Amino acid sequence: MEAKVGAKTKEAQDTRWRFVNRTMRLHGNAPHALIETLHSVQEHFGFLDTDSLKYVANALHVPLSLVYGVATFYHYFTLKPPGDHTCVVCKGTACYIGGAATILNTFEDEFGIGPGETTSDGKISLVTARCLGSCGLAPAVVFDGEVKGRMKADEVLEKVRRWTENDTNV
Amino acid sequence: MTLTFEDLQQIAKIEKDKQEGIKYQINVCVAAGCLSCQSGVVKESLEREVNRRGLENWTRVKGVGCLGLCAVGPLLYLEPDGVYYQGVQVSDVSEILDSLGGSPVSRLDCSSHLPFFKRQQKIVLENCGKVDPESIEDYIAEGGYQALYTALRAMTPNEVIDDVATSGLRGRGGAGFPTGLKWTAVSKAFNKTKFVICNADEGDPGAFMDRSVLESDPHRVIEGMAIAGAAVGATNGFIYVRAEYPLAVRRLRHAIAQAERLGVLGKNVFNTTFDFEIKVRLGAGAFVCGEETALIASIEGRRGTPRPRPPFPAEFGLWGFPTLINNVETFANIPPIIRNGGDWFAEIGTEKSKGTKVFALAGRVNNTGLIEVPMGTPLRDIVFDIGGGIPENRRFKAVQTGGPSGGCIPEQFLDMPVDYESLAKVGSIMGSGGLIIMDETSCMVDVAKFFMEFCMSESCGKCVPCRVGTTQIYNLLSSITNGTGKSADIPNLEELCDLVKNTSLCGLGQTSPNPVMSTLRYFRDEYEAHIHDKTCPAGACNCGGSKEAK
Amino acid sequence: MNDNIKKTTPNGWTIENNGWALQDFEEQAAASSGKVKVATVWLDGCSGCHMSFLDIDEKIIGLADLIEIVYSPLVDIKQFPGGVDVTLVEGAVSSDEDEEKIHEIRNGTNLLISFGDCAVTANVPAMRNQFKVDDVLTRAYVENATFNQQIPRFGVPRLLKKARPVHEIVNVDLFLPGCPPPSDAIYYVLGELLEGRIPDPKGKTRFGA
Amino acid sequence: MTEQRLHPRGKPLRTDVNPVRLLMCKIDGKDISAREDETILSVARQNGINIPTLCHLDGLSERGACRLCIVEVKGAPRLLPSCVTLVRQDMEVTTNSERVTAYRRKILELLFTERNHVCSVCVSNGQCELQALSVELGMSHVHFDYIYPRHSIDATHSRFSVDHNRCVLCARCIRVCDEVEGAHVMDVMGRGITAKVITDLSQPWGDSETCTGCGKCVHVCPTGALSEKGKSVAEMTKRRQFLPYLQLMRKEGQK
Repeated sequence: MEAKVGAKTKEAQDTRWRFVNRTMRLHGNAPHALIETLHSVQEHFGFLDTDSLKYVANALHVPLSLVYGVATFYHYFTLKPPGDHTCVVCKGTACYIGGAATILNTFEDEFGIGPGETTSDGKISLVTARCLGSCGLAPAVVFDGEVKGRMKADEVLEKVRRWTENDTNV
Repeated sequence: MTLTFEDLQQIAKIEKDKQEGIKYQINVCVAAGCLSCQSGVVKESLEREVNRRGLENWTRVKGVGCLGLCAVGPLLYLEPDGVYYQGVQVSDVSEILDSLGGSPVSRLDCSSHLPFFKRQQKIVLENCGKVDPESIEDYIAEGGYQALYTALRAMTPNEVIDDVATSGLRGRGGAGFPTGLKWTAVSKAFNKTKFVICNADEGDPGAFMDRSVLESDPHRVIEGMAIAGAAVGATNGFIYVRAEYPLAVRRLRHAIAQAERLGVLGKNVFNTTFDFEIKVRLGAGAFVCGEETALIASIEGRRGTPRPRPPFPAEFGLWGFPTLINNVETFANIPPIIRNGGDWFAEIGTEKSKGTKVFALAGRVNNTGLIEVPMGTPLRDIVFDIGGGIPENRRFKAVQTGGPSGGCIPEQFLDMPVDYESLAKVGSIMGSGGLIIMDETSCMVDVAKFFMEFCMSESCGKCVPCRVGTTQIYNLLSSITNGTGKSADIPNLEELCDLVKNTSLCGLGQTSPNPVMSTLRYFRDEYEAHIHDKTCPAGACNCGGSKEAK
Repeated sequence: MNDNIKKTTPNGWTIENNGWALQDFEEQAAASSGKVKVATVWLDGCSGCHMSFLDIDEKIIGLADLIEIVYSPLVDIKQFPGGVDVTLVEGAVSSDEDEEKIHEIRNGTNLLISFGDCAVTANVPAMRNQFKVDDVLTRAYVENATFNQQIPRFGVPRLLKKARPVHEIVNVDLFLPGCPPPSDAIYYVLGELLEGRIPDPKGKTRFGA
Repeated sequence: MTEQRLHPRGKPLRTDVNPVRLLMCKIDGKDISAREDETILSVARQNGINIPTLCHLDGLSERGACRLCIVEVKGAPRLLPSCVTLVRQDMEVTTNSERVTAYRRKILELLFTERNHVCSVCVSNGQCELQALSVELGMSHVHFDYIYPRHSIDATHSRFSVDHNRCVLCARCIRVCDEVEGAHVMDVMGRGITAKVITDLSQPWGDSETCTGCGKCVHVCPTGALSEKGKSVAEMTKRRQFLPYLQLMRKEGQK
C-alpha cells in the first residue's frame, strides 16, 4: 500500500510516469504487459529502481518477486543507474574474433571497470552486448548510442577519454 | 476501408508513374551497418546537392535496405547503370553526381567485388537494396501484397498450406522443421482463437540476417504472417523482436501502421471475412527466448524459461491457444512461394533442402556482409568466391555455422554442399545462418570457450544439466586455455558434453556442447597442445608456457 | 580367484585401478612380514574418521593379526614408508604440505582409499572455499583474536587457495564416505579387501552419516 | 495417494468433456494398464517401480527441470522426463537402464558441485532428499570439480531461515507458495548458474510484505535450504502430509 501512495506522489511530480501508464493502459493493464512496461520504465528513467518495480507490480497485479525475477532475467534491463556516458562493446562472434576481448581488457586497465560496471564518479559505464548485428563491421563499439565499426583498443580509449575531459572542462 | 486488388494495382501504377521521368536512381543503403558508417549523412547531402543542382526531376535519391556488402559501407547502387559504390563519404557526393551518365567514379567503384553480387540468388532479399523500407507504396510497386490477395481471394486455406508443403520450405530458424507440417498442425487444432508469432529474436552472436530483412523489407514479413494467419485461421499476430535492434523495431512499427492504414491489416482484409492484426513485442536480451516455448513465456510477460514439450505450441501455445511460430526468414519466403507456386520454389536447392538461404558472412573474410545463395552451394564458393577469401593471405582454418548451437567445420569439408543434412553430418547445424570464418590466428579452444561462455550466461537456469553442465564445461575450457589444463580434462569434457546434450530440457541446452564437440573432433591436437605443451598453436591464448616454447 | 573382479561394481562404484592387482596382497604379505601393510593418513580433517576406525573395538585385535600399521597418526612413525598395500586417507587437501604428502602417499601405495567425507568431498574444510584465504586467516587470527593478533606465517604450511577432495589431486581407488564412516563400514571394507574382494560400501555409509 | 486429475502443467483436465480412456503400456518389461491422462512417473510408482525425482512433488505442478526422472522410451529419439510425459498406448518404457542410471548419477554430481552442500553440518542431514538420492543412485563421490560459489544465508524471518548454499533450485517452494498458499512471495531471480530464489524484491525475508509465514515452503524443500529456526544438525524433519489434504479440501470448498 505504501508503495502505491509513494508512487502516486512520484507520479504527480514526474511526467515520465504518464508514458509508463500509457504503455500499461495500451495493454489493458494486464499482467502480460510486464515486459513492455519495464521497457517503458527503462526508456524514460534509464534504469529500474525498487520504487518503479513496486509501482509496476501494483498497477499490473503481478507479484513483486515475479517482477524482480523478470527484471533480472533479461539482460537488457538494468537495476543500477547508468553512468553519464555508456560504452557498449559488442561481444558477438565476429567481434570476438576481431579482438573485442582486447578492447575490454584495455578498458579495464585504463578505467578500472569491467563489463556491467560504472566508474565510481558515475561518469562512464561499460556494457557488453551479445551481438549488435553489425558483424560486418567487427569489432563494433557503441558510444552513447552511436555505432562505430572496426574499432581498435586505443581508439576506444581515446574516445572515452575525450568524454571525461570534456566533462571536467564544463 | 477495404482494399481491393484494383486499389493495389492503382497504388503500384502511381508509384511507377512517379518514377517515369527518373533517369538515374541512386540507392543509398540505410540499413544499420551502413548507417553506422554515416550513410544517412551521405544520403542527406546527396539529396541536398540534387536539389541545389535542380536535378530532382530526373534523379532520385532513395534510401533502401541492405545491399549486402557491409564490409565496405556506406554502399550506393546506381540504377540503371548497375554500378556499386563503396565507402562513400560526403566529400564524394558532387563527384558522383558529376559522373552520372558518364563513366563511373573508378575510385569508389567496387566492381572488384562483383562475384559477391553475381553468385547470389535472391528470393528473400529480392527487395533489399531495391525498395524503400519506409514506404508501403514502393513495396506494392514491386508486387507486394499480391500474394496475400491471391491467398485470400483465389485460394482456400488448404491450398495455401498445400503450396507451402509442396515448396518443401523448412524452418529457417535453425532446426529445419518442415514449415508445411507446422502449418497443417496449427490449422487442424480445434480452437477459435489462434496466434501467429514471428520469431525475430535473432540471438546468435554473429548473425544479422533477420535484422537486415526487417530493416530492409519489413512488409514482406508482415505479408508472410498475414498469409500464415489466413491459412491456419489466426487473427492475431505477434512479432517478437530484439530490443537491441531499435531501427528494425522502428521500421516494423512504421510498416504495420502503414499496412493498417491501407487496409492490408485489420478488419475484412481485401473484402473477405479475414481479420488480422499484428503487434510488436520487444525481447529484452535473452538468447533462450529464441526457443519457442520460452518466447511464448516472454510474450506472456514472464521469465523466458522453456517448458518441456509436448504439448507443442501448435496445440498449447500462447495463453494456451494453438500457436504458429516461424522465423523471420521463413515468413519472408512465403509471399514469393504463393506468387510463384510451391513447385517453383521446390526446384531451387537440393533434394531435402529447398530454396535459398540467407547467410551473414563475418569473421576473417574479405567481403563480410549479407548473402543469399541456393541451398547446396559448396562452402568453398561461399568463402572464397562470394566472400573473397581470407584477408592478408592467411590460411583458412574453419568456418563456424549455426552460432552457439553449431559447430566448426574444418578445411576438408569445404567442398561440402551447404544444406541441413550435410551440416548435421559433420557435427554442425544450419542454425539461423551465421557463417563465421576463422583463419590460422584463431584458436579453436578459445572459440569453443567463447561459445560456451555465451551458452553459460544465456542458460535460463531451469534444468540442471544446462545450468551446471555449461558452467563446468566453461571452467574446464578456461583452465585449458590459461595453461592449467590436466590430461583428464579432455575425457571429462566429452563426458559433460554428452550429458548436457542428452539430458537438457530445451534446444539451447541440447545443442550447447556442439562447438566443443566439433572442435574436439577436428582440432583435438590444439586441445592437446594447450594441455601437454602449454602452448597455443594459434598464438591466441596465454597459456603461461607459450613464450618459452616459442 | 581374481577373475571375477570387475572394475565397476554392480551398482556403479568405480575402482580406478592403477595397475595394481588384488592378488599382490597375499604375495606381498608372504614376502614381507606376512601381514598386509596398511597406513592411515590424517590431512585436513578432525580425526573423527580415525576415532571411528578405533571404534571397531575388539575386532581390531583380530584385524591386527592380518594387517600391519606401517604409518599412522596412531603409531609413532615419522616417514611414509612406501610399498604400502592399503592407505586410508582422512581429510581434505588444504595446504601445500598436504599436497606434497598426498603425492608421496600415492606413489608409495597400491590401494588408496578416500576415507570419510573430508577426503571424498572436502566437506567442512571446503566451507572456507567461498572466501579468499587471506580473509579467512584475518577473520580467525586477527578479528576474532583477543591477544597477539597476527596471522601465523612461519613454521606452518601455507594454505592452498581452496581445500580440495583427495581425488582432485591424485587418483583414488575406493571411496568411503561418511562423517565419520561408521566403524562397521570401515571393518567391512578392510575385511573384504583382506578376503581379496572389492568392497561395496553402498548402504553401509553415506555422505554426512 | 489422493487421486489427481491434473494436466502435467497443473491445468485440471475437464473430465466431463474428455472421457478418459484406458490404455496398455509396458514399463520395464511389465505390462501395465493406465489412464491416458497419467504420466509415466505416476503409472510407474503406482506399480511399484521407483523412478528417482527431485523437483517433482505430488500436489504441485510439474516443472520437468531436475532431469533425474528421465527414462528411455522405445522409438523416442531422446530421453524423456517421466514426470511430464503422458503414457501412450503400446509405449515401452525403460526406467533403469545402465545409460539412464549413469546420466542420473552425473546430473546428481552436477547438483553437488553447484552449491556448497556439506551434509555433516546440515539441519537436514539424514532427512535430505538430495542426500538420499546419492545413496539411491550409488554416487560414491563427485568426479567433477566443485564450483564453490559464494552464497548467503537469510535468517531475517522470525521463524524460518534460508541457506542458499543448500538450494537446488527445484522451485518447490515457489510453486507451493504460488499454487497452494496463493501468495507468490518467492520466485527465481537472474538466470543460469547465478539464478537464486528470492523473496519479494530480493529483500530480506523478514521484511517481506507478502509472506504469510505459513511455512509451506519450508516443508516442501527437499534439502536443508529452507528450515525452521532453532533446529540443529539433522534435526529438521519435513512434514508434507498437509499437501494432499489441503488440495482436497480446497477443491471441496470450491464446489
